[in-house]
Amino acid sequence: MITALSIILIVLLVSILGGLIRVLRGPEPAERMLAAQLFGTASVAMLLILSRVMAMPALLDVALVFALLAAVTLVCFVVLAAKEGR
Amino acid sequence: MTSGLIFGLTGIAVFAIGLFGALVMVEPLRRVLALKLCSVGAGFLLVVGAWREPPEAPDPVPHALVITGIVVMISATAVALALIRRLHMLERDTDD
Amino acid sequence: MVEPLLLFDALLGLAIAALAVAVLTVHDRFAMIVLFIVFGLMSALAWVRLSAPDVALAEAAIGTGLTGALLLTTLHHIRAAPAAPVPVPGGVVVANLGLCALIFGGLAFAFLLTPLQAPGLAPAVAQNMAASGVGHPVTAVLLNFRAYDTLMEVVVLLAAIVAVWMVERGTVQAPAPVLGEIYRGFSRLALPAIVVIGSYLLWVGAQAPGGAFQGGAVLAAVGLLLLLGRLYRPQPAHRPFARAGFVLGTAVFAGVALLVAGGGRLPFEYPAAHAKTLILLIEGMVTISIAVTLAALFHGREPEAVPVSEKSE
Amino acid sequence: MLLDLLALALIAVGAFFFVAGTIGLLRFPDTLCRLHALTKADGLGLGLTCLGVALLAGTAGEVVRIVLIWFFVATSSAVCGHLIARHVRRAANAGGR
Repeated sequence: MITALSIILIVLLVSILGGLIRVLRGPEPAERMLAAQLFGTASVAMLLILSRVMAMPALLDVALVFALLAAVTLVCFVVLAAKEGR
Repeated sequence: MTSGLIFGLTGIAVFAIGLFGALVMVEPLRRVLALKLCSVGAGFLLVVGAWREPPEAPDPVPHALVITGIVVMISATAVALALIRRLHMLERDTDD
Repeated sequence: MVEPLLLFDALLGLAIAALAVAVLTVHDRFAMIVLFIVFGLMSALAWVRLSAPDVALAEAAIGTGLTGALLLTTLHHIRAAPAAPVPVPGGVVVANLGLCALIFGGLAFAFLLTPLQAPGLAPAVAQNMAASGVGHPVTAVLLNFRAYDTLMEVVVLLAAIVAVWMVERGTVQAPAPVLGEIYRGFSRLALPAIVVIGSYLLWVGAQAPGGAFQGGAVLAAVGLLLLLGRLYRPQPAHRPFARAGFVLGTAVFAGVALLVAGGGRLPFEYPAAHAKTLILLIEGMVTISIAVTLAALFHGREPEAVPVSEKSE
Repeated sequence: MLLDLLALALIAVGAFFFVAGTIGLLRFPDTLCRLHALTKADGLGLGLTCLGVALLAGTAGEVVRIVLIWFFVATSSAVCGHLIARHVRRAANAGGR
């Protein structure tokens, strides 16, 4: 069980690293931010799985904070991008 | 090989990369980020120092120190960024 | 057969180092900030793997989330500046590279020689946990055993907001755009939820990972969302309240220390019967202070009497 | 045992959706397509992962927190997707004029 979950963790991590190419390449800031949102959600998924693998329920709180702050950063980006557009 | 060893070396690498950036980069914003990399690298070393092979509980004192460090770092970053904004404004005004 | 979790750690470590390089080398400044945010997320994951969930919480909330928002606003302010490419002489780069490689080698050598898993201060903390008034070791260290550190940290935050208000005096900021109905609906739903989560983190800190700093940072996120959506606009008349918020944590913290010292004890030697109450009181007030200060740091400029910003509407 | 296998399968399918989202992000031609790939993928991927982990959870408190995480990510990613799409459309309109 633990081994299988660890392999899924590795798959998720590799998928995040693949998405980094989009951040590096762009070209739109919106796409870079989108990629960051995907990382945020994938990290939440990784934390959920880690909470089982490491048997630490406290990681669920960490996941909650991850989800929350990812949303705040995104709203911040949209507001500033909209300001710039005017 | 243990997690502690891996992340300890990662922390040292991040610290060295950040230091290099802080020494060489010209752009103020990038320099601030480089210094932040340094602080995260140092945090890594402290957390690794606290680490014990599970199921043993880690040492809480370095953890508390790193949390303090993170809060101090955001204070320093906020001041540095305010200075950057002000500096930029002054440069723009002298250009006009 | 390599253990998969160890492989995960190794990949994560490599990714973190690669991200650090990418942050410094990527050309686009916006990409640089996004990469830095991702770097913070990955470091928080690494700290989770090192069984330090408190630190991961603080890093995710303060070191990555709020810092990311701060960096984005700053970039927005200075975007007009074409990054003036002043080339650094190649010799300087090579010399510094050599220096940093030397430092890396030295540190790595020292690190490899240091025995990991030394006993450290963990036994001392475990021995005194019963007298600390809380059940979570990190909270006990922060608010009881090493309370001076934490007091100074709150003072540093106070100093930072004073400095930012001084530096930004008299500057102009363009007003934020209106985000529309859906965002309003979202904030009506999300803001109370975030307030509950922040308070939960503060409350759970006595027994499990969490506490004043993490709770305060989450509550500061509420402030950010309010400011960004223009649901709250700072007014000059609100300055006394803001100032009271900034000082509250430091004042209560120092006040408790003085009171305890007045009773013939050392400043942070809480009487055992009241330790839990005093720690909760300090934590609650410090949380409010941290939330207000962090939100104000994000907003930057002090709300001033003459609104010059209206002309750009 | 059966429950464990079911949970594992759910988590694995969730991870598959994340990988699909990343591929969409890399391969689709423009911002709106990428947005579409991403919002579907992370919504489904995280939903399935949450379900799987909730099946493995020990206590009711953990399940509540997992549901809360899922709910928060679902709403915030929907709203952020909307905001980004709006921004992209406005930017395109401004460019076309």
